[in-house]
Amino acid sequence: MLTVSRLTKRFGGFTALNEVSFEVKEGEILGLIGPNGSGKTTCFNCVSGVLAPTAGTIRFLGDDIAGLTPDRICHRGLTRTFQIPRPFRKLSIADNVAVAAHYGATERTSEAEARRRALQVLDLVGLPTDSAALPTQLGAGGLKKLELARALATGPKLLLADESLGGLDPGEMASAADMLRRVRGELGITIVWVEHIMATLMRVVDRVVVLDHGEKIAEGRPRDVAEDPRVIEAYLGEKIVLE
Amino acid sequence: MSATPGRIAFATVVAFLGIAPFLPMAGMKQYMLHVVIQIFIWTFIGQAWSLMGRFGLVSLGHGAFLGIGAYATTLLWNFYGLTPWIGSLVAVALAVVMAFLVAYPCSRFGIIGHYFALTTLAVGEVVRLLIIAERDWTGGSLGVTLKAAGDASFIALQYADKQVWYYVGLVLWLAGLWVWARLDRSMARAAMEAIGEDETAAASVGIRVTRFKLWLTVLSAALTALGGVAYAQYITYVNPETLSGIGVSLRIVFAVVLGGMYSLLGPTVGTALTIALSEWLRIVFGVKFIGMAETIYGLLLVIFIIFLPAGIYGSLADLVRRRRRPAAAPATA
Amino acid sequence: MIDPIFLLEAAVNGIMLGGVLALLALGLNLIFGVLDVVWIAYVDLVMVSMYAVYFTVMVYGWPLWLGGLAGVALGVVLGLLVHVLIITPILDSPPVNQLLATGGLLFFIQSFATFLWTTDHRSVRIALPPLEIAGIFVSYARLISFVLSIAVMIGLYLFLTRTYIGTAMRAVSQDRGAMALMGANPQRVYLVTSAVGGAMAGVAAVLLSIQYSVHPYFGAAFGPITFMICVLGGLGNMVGAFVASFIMSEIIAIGGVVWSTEMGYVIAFALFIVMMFVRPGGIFARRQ
Amino acid sequence: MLELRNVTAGYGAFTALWDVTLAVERGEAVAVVGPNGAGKTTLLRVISGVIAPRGGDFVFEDAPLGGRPAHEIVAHGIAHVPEGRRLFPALTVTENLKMGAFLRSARKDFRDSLERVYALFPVLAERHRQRAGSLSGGEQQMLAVGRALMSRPRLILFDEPSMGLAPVMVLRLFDLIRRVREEGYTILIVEQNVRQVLKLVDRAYLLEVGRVKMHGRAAELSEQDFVRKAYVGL
Amino acid sequence: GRDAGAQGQTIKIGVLFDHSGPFAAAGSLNVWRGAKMMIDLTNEKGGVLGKYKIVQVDGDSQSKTEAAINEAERLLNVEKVDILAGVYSSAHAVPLAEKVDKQKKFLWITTAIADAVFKDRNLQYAFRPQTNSGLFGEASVQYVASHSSAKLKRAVKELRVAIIYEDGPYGAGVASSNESEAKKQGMQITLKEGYSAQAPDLSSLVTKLRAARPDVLFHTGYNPDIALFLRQAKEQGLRVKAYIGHGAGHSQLNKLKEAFGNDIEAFHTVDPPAAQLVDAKKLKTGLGALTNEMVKRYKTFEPAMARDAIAPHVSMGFNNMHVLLNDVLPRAIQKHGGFGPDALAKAARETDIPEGGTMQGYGVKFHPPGHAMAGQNMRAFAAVFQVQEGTFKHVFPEVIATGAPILPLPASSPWAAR
Ligand SMILES: Nc1ncnc2c1ncn2[C@@H]1O[C@H](COP(=O)(O)OP(=O)(O)OP(=O)(O)O)[C@@H](O)[C@H]1O
Ligand SMILES: Nc1ncnc2c1ncn2[C@@H]1O[C@H](COP(=O)(O)OP(=O)(O)OP(=O)(O)O)[C@@H](O)[C@H]1O
Ligand SMILES: [Mg+2]
Ligand SMILES: [Mg+2]
Repeated sequence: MLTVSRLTKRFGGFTALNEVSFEVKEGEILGLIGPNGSGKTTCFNCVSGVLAPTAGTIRFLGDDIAGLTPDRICHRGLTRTFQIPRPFRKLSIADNVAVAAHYGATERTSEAEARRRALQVLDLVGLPTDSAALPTQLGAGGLKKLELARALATGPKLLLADESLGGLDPGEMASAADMLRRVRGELGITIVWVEHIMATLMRVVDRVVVLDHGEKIAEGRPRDVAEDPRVIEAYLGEKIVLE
Repeated sequence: MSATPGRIAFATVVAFLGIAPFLPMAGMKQYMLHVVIQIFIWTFIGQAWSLMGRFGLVSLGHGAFLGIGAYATTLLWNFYGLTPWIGSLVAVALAVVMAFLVAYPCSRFGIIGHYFALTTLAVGEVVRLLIIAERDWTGGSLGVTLKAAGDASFIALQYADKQVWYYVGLVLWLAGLWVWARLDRSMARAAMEAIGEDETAAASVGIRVTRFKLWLTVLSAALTALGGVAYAQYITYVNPETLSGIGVSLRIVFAVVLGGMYSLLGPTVGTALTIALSEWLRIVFGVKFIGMAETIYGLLLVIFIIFLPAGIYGSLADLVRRRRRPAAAPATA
Repeated sequence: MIDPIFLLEAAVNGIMLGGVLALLALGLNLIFGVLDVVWIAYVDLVMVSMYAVYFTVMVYGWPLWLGGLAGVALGVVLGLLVHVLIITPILDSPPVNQLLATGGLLFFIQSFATFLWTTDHRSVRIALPPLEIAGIFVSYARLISFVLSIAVMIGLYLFLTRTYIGTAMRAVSQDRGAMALMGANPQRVYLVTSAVGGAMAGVAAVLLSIQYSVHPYFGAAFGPITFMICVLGGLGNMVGAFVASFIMSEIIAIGGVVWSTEMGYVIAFALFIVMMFVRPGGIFARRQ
Repeated sequence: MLELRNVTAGYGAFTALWDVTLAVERGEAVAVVGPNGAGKTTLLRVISGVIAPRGGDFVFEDAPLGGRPAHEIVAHGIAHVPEGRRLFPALTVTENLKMGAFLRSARKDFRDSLERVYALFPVLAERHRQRAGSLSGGEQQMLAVGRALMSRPRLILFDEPSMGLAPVMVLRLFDLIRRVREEGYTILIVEQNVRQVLKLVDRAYLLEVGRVKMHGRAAELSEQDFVRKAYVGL
Repeated sequence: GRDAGAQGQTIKIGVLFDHSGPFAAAGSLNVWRGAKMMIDLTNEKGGVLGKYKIVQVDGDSQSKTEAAINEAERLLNVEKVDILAGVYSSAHAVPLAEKVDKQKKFLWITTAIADAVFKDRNLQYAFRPQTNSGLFGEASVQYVASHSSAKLKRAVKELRVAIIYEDGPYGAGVASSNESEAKKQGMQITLKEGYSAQAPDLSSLVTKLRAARPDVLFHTGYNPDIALFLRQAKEQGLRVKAYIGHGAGHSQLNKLKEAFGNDIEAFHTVDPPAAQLVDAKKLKTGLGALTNEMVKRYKTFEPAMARDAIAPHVSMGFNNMHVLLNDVLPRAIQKHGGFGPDALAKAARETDIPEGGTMQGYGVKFHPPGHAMAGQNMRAFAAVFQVQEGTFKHVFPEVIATGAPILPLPASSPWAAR
């Protein structure tokens, strides 16, 4: 569904991504992990159109989308969340989601329909559906959920989730992981997921891609990757046990 | 569900509409009429400006559109005898082209905030300087007078009778209110708010940032140009100083912000107040204390903006709202 | 068509004019950069300080250097006053409000100056001889302000990058709350900024006094161009503003000789617009 | 060293903390845990002076600090690593660290502190001229911790410092906090990574909907069935 | 105010000038003072025809066109003045004349000189006893031409002249008549250029002028720009044989002196004659005494000013108001039955004051309706003044000359060509 090949991104003299290639298959949850600064967010930025890649191609559903603007890419069915939440602070929580539902959908929905969808999504991620509350009243966890809700409201085929669980308490985390699974299962949305919380991530994803210093160092099933010595050294720090 | 600010505003407008058509007949003084007409026209222009301003697209160059509107119709009439009814279409078209030229690169390259304000300020200055430099056509800083077409002419849209202009102004004002309200109630408002806050995030949820900003700028510019046409036809004289450049641009912004750009009646209240205030102060002080009238005017502007940050109307509306629903005031962390 | 020596002279004059503009732009840009507020009335504060120089020197007969000091001192006081009375209450308001509050101040200063001192033009009369080098005439007064503005700019640069309070001035503009967590009182940092900005206005006033007569509408002549220089150089970017001053002044000077004074400005402003599109963050901004 | 008695605080009409009583002894490490929205961040904000408490007493080293502004509280020796890092994005890494040492008392040791921070986080030394805003999320977190250390505080407040860090970095971070602790700093830490943090600290408080639900020695607390299920379980 | 008994006995005159803004100091205030002095004087004598008291209602145009228009509206429609008089700036006069005429109200322009105010507009109710800008530009060029070969040692056809002006209607108007007259005389125009009165820098203009090497420089400007220009010209070594200014800023002698001291010796300005400089013997009897009255009264405003240094603007206000109050108004009342706009306009059209009939020396007769300049005084002329020993002297035309011209600029002048 998404094919990234030889993706390179430079900032001035610094190479944040160096010829990274990977593929996302329809219906899977792909984990994208790597140490801090390894280029995960940069990769999301390039794929979602926030940054123009320096080189390489990005094919989504058969078309090359490298260099398109984020809104175009969104309309094709690819959305992302932001690692550091970027809510629209002046809009109510419900409007944050409704506006995404209205303008982000591949096919333009009516405003009333968009609002209805927004409520469904809010319900799905577990945010209050009280329409007047502002995002400023949300804590760190709430903001993460709002990010996710906004992305889901656009009705994507592929979701790039950047640290959606960071900052959630263990209880919330469990339910959020569960929710991601449901998103894939019930809504049929393919997911690329960046997360540092291995215990959760490794149990949910089908495959993992590991970046380090802008290069892909490993790819495969979670169990195999978790045992890869390069990954342990660069990223995990210790051997983790996946039950 | 009784007295929300929206309802109060609506009721006020309706009440005013009830009496508005009869006001001039009650023997309103010519001078009063003159002031009220100006309030109508400048409010319309202010409303046009606030369409952009309230979403963080603070333009300090609306004088450019105003000038284009006013000069285009005037020159077309003077040189080619083209009726302002068609001339104003040309004027609007020109303003739209100009708006496009400014807005496209601005939104494409993400020029926002102070940069947008000051870029548009430069645009306004360039238009003013060009009007002056092209003095063979435009009369330079001397300005041009509309070629007279008798006391009342529909073709030339010239009426010596101020009552006619009163109704024209009233219609314009209502049209401005309508456009404002239309936009305010649509989802487009939410989209624009989103863009105003965070363009990247807005684009990432599928909002067409460039297109939205273009569309809004073009709409605002077109209406402003129309306002310029109306003003020129009423005053029958255009000059670069009153219709272009920084001075007039700031004056528009002032009026709107003073009234409150986030509310329906804000621009009206602000424009009426600034015009009435400056007229009143000038009359009170006359030539007794030179400079005092403007001093007080400036001082009042500063004080209003400091103590009523949401504008006069906006702050009042907030007050009503807060009384009704003592909600959590957003804390600054 | 025009003798190259005159073009050269125009270029030299452009550099000198740039010195004047740089001086104005630096102070404004400092405040821009730190407080994130556009002091629309900045050049009008300069005007008030120029009156101080005029009155002390011409009316009370102080020596120029003492009058100059008085001008700078008044600049500092005005900067502080503007900050405490106008900016502090609206620090959290939307930018347009801040823009307009100082815009109202502009009306106020202009008219109050008219009220106090009438619209007469007043000049500090000092006789500086013309300076001729190889057929090129250079104005002494401008040479002085050019040299001084470079000195002030270097001083400012060192202040902003080397000292704690200078760095804090840049930091506080980005996150006021976080700066408080560093143990800095943001209010105090703002006050220092406004005082330094005011002092810059004072220095500019002194140097302008020996070149121009002062009147209540003095600000209108220098205001717009000063803003544009700040933006062209990148808001808050000191070096950028400095270079932008010279770019603008060269265009005005050379454009003025080759075409006309007016066209010089049109070209400068047009270039400004084009540059905004090419380099929205100012000439020295890193494209992201 | 730090003592809060019946502190109440909130935002506008909303009350986020009710009657919180809490104490931290010199040299101790104390954790505050609890679900999202429990008021943990609010608690730290009250201590560092970002928001003023509505009621109750707040004493640090015998000085009553309740309601003092943030910059004064820092001068008393409390540093705060805030939630969401709050770096100065346009300043370089070094300049951010310099601002950490803004206090007059910290300036004279600037060089020394800088070296220590760079030793702890070599990445920061590598990127010392890069603008903080363009650092990766994890790098930013390191910088935020480093910056707080620069003021040479006696009490450090950490608000979810491990958020967004790679596992290897989380290990190092807890390691680092342990070392910081051993150097004699007193630590109050808010964390979601309950399992790790309970290994690190002496005592812990469990906060729920603005109230202290439970507190005790870390080891005892992690034994509690209830805590175990909700927060350590994963 | 009016008291009930004297209802019909008062005439309300709206006096519209710039009391604030840049025009105030450039002459507007001085004209207002002149006008006010004349109104006061008339009232002290019992009013027009000894019984109609004048009520003066002031308006402040603030040097802004829209303020001028609003003030005019207010004076005409709220204050209900019978006559609107004044208007300093041509930029204001152009739209005002049209608007007031449309409302069929009487407008008496004392100062603004641009041709454009009347040209091809066939106004019925607007009149201007004052010279028009065309005459300004012509007077100065003719003056230079008449002394070219004798004093400047150049044949007229070889004389190199440059024309610079502020680009407003005033400067542009004078400059274009400078140009056409210079062409007519066959002079070589090496440069003609406008600039904005608010330009912060004129050094490139100076450089261009130096490249153009003119013998004579014609300049029209307000005040700050003149000071700036002269200062930069001095520092950048611009040297000419003669420097001729045209009214406005160039006529404010004390302001120029404040900035340049005695360096301005032998400078010129062009303006309607200043009454106090005109030889009273050449005028109708009695006018000399009136001039003395003006000078005496002006002392209350500027006690220290020398008689000859008083700006011609004072005379414009004083004299033109005199014509209105002592010629037009009495005739309107006596012959046309009142002081309504129509009576006033009729009376104005009948005005026929011969040369030497006003304190400023010129006569008054207005171009009739249908004429390209209908409403303009066809007998007005402009005088060339020169600064001699610190005060103004008339040097042109010969009839009113009170001093011999000093040409070329004396070597002591920093702008003098060697
Ligand atoms: N705009 C930019 N300019 C310069 N360097 C940048 C920019 N954006 C990112 N970088 C650098 O690129 C590298 C990769 O950053 P990125 O944000 O993609 O990391 P990441 O893998 O998401 O890390 P984390 O897990 O910490 O979020 C980092 O070293 C960062 O400093
Ligand atoms: N600025 C604010 N304005 C209004 N309410 C706020 C604000 N900040 C926090 N709150 C509210 O206060 C309560 C406590 O928030 P706080 O941030 O202290 O929780 P937390 O325990 O730190 O949560 P998290 O684990 O998500 O960081 C929450 O219900 C939140 O909605
Ligand atoms: Mg990242
Ligand atoms: Mg928190």
